[in-house]
Amino acid sequence: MTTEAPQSIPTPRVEAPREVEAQVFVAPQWKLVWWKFRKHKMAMVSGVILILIYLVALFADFLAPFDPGLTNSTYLYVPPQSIHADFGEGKPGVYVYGVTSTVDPVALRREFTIDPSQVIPLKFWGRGWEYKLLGIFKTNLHLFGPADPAQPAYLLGADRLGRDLLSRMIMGTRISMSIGLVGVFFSLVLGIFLGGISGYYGGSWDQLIQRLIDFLRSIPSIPLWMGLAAAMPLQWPAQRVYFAITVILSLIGWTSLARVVRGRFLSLREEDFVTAARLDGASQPRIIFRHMLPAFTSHIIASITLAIPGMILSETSLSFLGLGLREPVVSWGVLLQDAQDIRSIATAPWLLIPAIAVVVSVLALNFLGDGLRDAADPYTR
Amino acid sequence: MSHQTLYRFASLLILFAFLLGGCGPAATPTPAQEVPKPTEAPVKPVATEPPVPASKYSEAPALAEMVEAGELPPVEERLPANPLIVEAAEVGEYGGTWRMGMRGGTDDVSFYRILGYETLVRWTPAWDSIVPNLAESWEVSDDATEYTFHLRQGVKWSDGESFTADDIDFWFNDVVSNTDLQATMPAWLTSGGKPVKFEKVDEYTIKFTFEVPNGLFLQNLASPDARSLTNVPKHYAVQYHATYVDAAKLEAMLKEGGYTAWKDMFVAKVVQADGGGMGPYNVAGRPTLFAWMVEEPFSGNATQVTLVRNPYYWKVDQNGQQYPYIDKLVYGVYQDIPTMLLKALNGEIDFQMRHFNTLLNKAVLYDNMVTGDYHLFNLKEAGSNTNVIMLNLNHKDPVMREILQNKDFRIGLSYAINRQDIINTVYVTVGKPSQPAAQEGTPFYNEQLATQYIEYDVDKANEYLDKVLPDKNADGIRLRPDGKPMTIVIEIANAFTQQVDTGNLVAKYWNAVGILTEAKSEDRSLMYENKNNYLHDAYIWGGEGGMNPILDPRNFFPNGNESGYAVGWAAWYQNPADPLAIEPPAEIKAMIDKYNEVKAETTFDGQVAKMNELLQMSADFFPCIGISTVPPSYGIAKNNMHNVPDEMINSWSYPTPAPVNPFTFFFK
Amino acid sequence: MNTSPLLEISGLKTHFFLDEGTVKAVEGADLMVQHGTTVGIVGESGCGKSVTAYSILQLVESPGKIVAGKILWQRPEATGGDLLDLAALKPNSREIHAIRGGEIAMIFQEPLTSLSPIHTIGDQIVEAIRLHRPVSQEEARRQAVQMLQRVGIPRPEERLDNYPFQLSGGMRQRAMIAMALSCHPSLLIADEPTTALDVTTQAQILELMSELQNDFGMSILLITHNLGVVAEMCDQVVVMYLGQVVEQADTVTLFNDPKHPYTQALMRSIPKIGQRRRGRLDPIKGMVPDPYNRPHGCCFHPRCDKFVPGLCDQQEPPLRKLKSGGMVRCVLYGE
Amino acid sequence: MRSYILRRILAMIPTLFLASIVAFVIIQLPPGDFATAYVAGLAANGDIVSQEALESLRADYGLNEPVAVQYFKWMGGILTRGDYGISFEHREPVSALIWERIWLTMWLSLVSVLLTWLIAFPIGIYSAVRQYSAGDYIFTLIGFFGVSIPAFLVALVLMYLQFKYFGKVASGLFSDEFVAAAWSWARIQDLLAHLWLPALILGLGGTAELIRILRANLLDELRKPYVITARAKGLPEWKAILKYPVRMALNPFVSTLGWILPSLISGSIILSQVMNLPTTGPLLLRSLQSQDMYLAGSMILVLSVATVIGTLVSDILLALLDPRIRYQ
Repeated sequence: MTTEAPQSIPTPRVEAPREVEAQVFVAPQWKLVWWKFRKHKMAMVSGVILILIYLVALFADFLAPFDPGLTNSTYLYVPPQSIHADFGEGKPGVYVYGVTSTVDPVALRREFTIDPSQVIPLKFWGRGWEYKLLGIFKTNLHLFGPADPAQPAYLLGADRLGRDLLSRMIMGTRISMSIGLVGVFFSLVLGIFLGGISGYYGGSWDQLIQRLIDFLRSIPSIPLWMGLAAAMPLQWPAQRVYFAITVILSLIGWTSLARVVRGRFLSLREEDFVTAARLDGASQPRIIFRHMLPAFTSHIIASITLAIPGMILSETSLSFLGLGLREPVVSWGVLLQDAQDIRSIATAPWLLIPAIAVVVSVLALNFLGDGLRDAADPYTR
Repeated sequence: MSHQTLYRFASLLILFAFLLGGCGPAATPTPAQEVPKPTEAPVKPVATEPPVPASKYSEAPALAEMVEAGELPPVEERLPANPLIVEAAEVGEYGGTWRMGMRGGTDDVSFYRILGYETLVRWTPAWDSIVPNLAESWEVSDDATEYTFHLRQGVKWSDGESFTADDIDFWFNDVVSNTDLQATMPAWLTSGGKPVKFEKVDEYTIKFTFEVPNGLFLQNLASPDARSLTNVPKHYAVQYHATYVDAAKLEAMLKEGGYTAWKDMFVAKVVQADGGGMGPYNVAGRPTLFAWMVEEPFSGNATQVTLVRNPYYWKVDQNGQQYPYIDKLVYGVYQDIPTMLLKALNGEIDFQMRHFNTLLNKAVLYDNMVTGDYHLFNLKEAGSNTNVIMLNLNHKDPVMREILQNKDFRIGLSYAINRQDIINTVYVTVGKPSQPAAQEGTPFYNEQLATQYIEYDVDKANEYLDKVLPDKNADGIRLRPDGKPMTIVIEIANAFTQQVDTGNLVAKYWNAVGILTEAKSEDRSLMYENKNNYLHDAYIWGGEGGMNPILDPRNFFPNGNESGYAVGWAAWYQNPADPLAIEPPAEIKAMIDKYNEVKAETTFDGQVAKMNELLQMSADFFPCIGISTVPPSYGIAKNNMHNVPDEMINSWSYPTPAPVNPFTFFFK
Repeated sequence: MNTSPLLEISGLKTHFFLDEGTVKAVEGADLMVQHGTTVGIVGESGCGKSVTAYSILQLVESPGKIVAGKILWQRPEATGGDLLDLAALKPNSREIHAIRGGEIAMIFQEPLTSLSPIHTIGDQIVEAIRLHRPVSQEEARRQAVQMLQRVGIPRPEERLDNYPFQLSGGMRQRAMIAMALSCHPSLLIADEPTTALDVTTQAQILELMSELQNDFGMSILLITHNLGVVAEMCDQVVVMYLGQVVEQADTVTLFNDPKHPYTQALMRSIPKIGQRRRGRLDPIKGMVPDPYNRPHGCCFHPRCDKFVPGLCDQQEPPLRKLKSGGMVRCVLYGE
Repeated sequence: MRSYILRRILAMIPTLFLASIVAFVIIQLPPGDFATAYVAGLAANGDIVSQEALESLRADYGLNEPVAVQYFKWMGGILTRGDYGISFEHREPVSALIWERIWLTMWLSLVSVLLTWLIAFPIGIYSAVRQYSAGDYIFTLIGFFGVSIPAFLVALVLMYLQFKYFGKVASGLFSDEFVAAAWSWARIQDLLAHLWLPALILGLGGTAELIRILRANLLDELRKPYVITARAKGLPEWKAILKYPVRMALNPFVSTLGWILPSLISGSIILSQVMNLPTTGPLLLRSLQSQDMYLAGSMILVLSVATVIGTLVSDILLALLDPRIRYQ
């Protein structure tokens, strides 16, 4: 009975849960990623939160009840006004009480007392300040606001110039949530390009780029920012400065992405399907873009997600140093600039609320990135 | 120093005679003739100094112990024959530590304003006349060219060495005249472009001689300009001076200290020729004439600096107690304001009026007065405006230059600003709308200068602007003659929150009248670089010269590079050969001539009259736009600290609080 | 010699509970290992043979779980000699820790990845010895050297301080075996021990295992998809398909007279020496079905060429004992 | 191993050379120079400085010379005499200013790294071993929290709360009595007592990344066959995990030391500014603002060197931990 040649039934390496793969073979990659991603509950929740945050950013001016730049000298540092509701017949529905204020000439501030006789009704689909919805339609329709747009309602309080914090926070979502995207986009281009060269060609290219990364990482980033930010020409409008700052951020940010890309390239280079493509005579760009890049797109997406929070936080740090975005641009970092003195913390703690927005979005992005990363490589378990 | 500072103090002197008789805001000016004129400054000491028998002098217990132990000569021997008697409002007790906060780097002012103001003469606390200090008496020639000073005899440096005319001789010949240490003679030591001549008459007599009359010299001596004069102990300074140390030894010293030039070492160990710098506070036990001497010195790494009483301090109170009352000063070195503010709130700062006392912080300091056991005192600010918007009349772009130089354009912009709204929003209703001008109640008050074009009137604004830029594009933006939209970038130093806020509001108002305006806050050195080379469109800086425009006329005509609206014209005035110089139009030249007339006047009345003519010309020219009068600021003092006045003037020329004699402060 | 079986598995069911559904990786495994014998488990990839092996040692990881069945283990005299149901033990219990490595040892397919790359061979063997025996570090080391020598590793003293990546594939597997046998287990489970090796080394390793089996008097449960290895090594063979044992027989019987249609198909699908070279092999038709949707009735029926409609696809046939002593799960061999 | 270290050290040289150039260029980037900044600073005090004084200041410090000349003077001083130049603002040699601060910065960074590890390690292991469990979510949430809040804000709020409710102001790294004292055991204890809070705030910023790395690595390692081998040997579960996969996952952990240092140093700049810590941060910020060229340049250079050395140390440590690197 030993006449059979030792011939095997073709089979991959055996591991306990491998059995699942039999059917999973046929599913497309995105589906596999999705299946795995689903398991990370926190990432799922975060994904929903982020979609909401980006929707807020998209419809910010529709959601903001007041013009974020509108100052009001009678409501300097007015505390958040609480919402009351009374839906009886002839009743105002949802409303806030008005406040009366006096100036304390010694303490140099306004003192506020709630005036229950003054009822300021709020309503949905109210009219307010004019804006262009999605940059196209000129309108003054807002999700909610005081029924009479001239009456103030500061649901999250006001800042030192009497501007509505809620509106500013909503409007700030736009810049804060996009600064990361733009910055990451540049990091991505640089990171994939240089990381790809480093990982694919290896050798002296790899050495050179690795040294470059080492070098960039060894420079403390804050002096670098300070130097670059101060060097920006005066005549640049706020938008261009904003753009330039994202570029500055990405100048450092690309290194970590390049490392990821390089690592993936290094491991993929040895994979059979790449060898097969090479033996097939496929051109190098084809190997890289057709065969290798798709194999770790999910990794890249995960890395991007994880890079955005860093950018958001960098923006707040730059603002702290007075180097980031500046008024009248509204971003969370700019708003937090107001909160970062003892005076605000002691007497106007509501100015810290934008920090919650930062925390929530950064947390959500982190979890989302984690989920994506867990799911990025669907073929390992 | 710009040489105009020569003149700034003469008038200040007068001014405060009537200003500060009653500090209340309603104080009406007293007639100018009551004011002592600078050239009439007392020849004899003003303070009555009844001779006190030696036995009546007393000293701090710790010093008495040292005398007992034979470590120190008795107080009578340490004090000069005729110590300066400074009457304390309340006779104090010895003891205690005075805690303060300072910032690192160039914050020598924190020392200077508390203890470093020990010059030949000093301002009275009310800033209404000049009184003896290290000079016991002086004579001034009738043409104001010769100043002779008699030094207080027997004054000793804190190490017991005598302070004599030799020290001042060394200061003049080896410090301010040494080109290694000071490239050119400081402006206040020159007149008509010629440096002063110095002569040591005898051990205790010195003489300064000017070629051209200089009526402001005494006032300069009483101001921070002269702070190095009495701060160079020759016996100590020679060991760091290239002239007195042999080359090899100097080389070794430089090498050991890591210095590249001997100037650096001298500045670090002794003093900077112009008086600034940390030199006097960098070396423990450095000989000094100040009330306190350095114990733990300042350095770039210091987290605190301590100073202890100078046993040889040469002032006593009315009971013969040697000053200072307070044993020790402790300065915490803070990197940033929040910690300093928290220390203040927590009652860990005894008296301070720098760094954290911003208008914004007032509310939180006010709220914590009880827990911190301190109170606030008032500082009356000497400025001419909260914000001076300087449009660059020397703009490099010819189109912009022509527009900005058009007075109608500036008038239009001025009408476009809602000043009351800015006051209500940024300054919590304190102050009233005003252009940059001398404060009401001074002899320099010019109603037209202060109040022209300050109403908020958009129609008028458009009317004036239409005269200059009638065309608008589809977005309502006015177009320049070359068809480009009219844009203005207002630069603001980002450290000044209120000016940043004002700038943003101004930008909003100007946008509303069709001028595309952006307020740009930036690091102040960046702003300065742009301003110095007139690369800006406009910038905002606080208004100076509100109490005496003769001393600081920057906002009224282009006198120096702080006149940011016309740096090129100012450069021409300073030196027509300057590469930055631009020849000004006749109007400006007339103002420059007028100012030279002011300087040529030897009497204060004459100076005021000429200056008022100049101010009228300035009002007609309308060089820069202001917002509002300056609200008072404040400082904090612990409730157990006595002799702290409830109100002081706050100025640099009168280096608050030094003239109110911090050595008389005490704890009880 | 003890006549009761060393290991008896009956009705073992191990399922994996995944979000996508429940995978019944083992759905009725019955087998028996007698003292001193070698039993082979063969089957295609995904047939549940590895999971069965892992189940014995309670090594099935979450979300996998043994849901039914018994794994009766005859403990050696030294540890009481009683009969223990391993399936009832908790995966983290002290008993199972004592049995793992001590009474039942296991070796794996990839000796490189199955050995920690950053610990020396010696470290890993000594650890195994000291886990189960109260000996000193020195003594354990001495025993480890002895073990390495026994499995034919030259200069064992030196090798002890080497890292796995410094050894060749064959040497690594020898080291692995040395580690597994260091505590003289009664049963060695070998999970595809030679798959990753080249043919010559394979033969050496198999020979070594036979030798050691004789020396230590242990039983071997050999999991493989290689029928050649089975033929060479095993006394008994268990054929698994889709989580079920479909046939068990002694090796000679199985190869000469396979009963179950699956076994028969398996035999046809492998080349034999002497066959005409150009002759095509006869692969089993169809694909292994989706493990989430096991076919109703006999799970092999969609691929079976002896499929009886209305019978095979209706009810699952039980495992029946044959006169030859073997067992088969097929309606063709009813009563 | 020796040749490996040697190679790495050689590779450092161009990196450091580049770093020195960039350090110098950074300070040259903003318009103006120290003289401008100095004069603007005086102007904010009310003082007026004439154009001539400005020029003489420039002449004093050679600010009118070409940048390249200034660079080579500075570099030449460092390489030949260990002379880092003079701080314009402090009028003190740079070397007198920075070393104590760098020492404290390194302390702060080290304690932060340790705290980061202390927090990230158990959380990372737990959340990998119990992937997708409630504990996984809760602990990673806590771990990520630190990275989500800007450190300076946390510091400010904590300082205020400490003042408000405990009547204490956290400031500096030493109590008053130890500020000027010589180094002693008591002073070190005092330092640690002041250090932990800033170190914790700082460290929290790095935990998230570390947790993520550890978790991801451990998830990979947990699936490796050698873990099953370890279990099959009879190792108890926790021992099997700690000895094998955790030990493996530790390698990338160690290699993080290299990149965590620069981020900690950058982070500590702002934090030190807020919490008034005498580290390099505030001095660096200040010198950048005042364009105190040699001081800023030297500090950037020294910090760069420190991070490059940090990377080297972590690589060597990695080689010691991982025989696969060591034997190659």
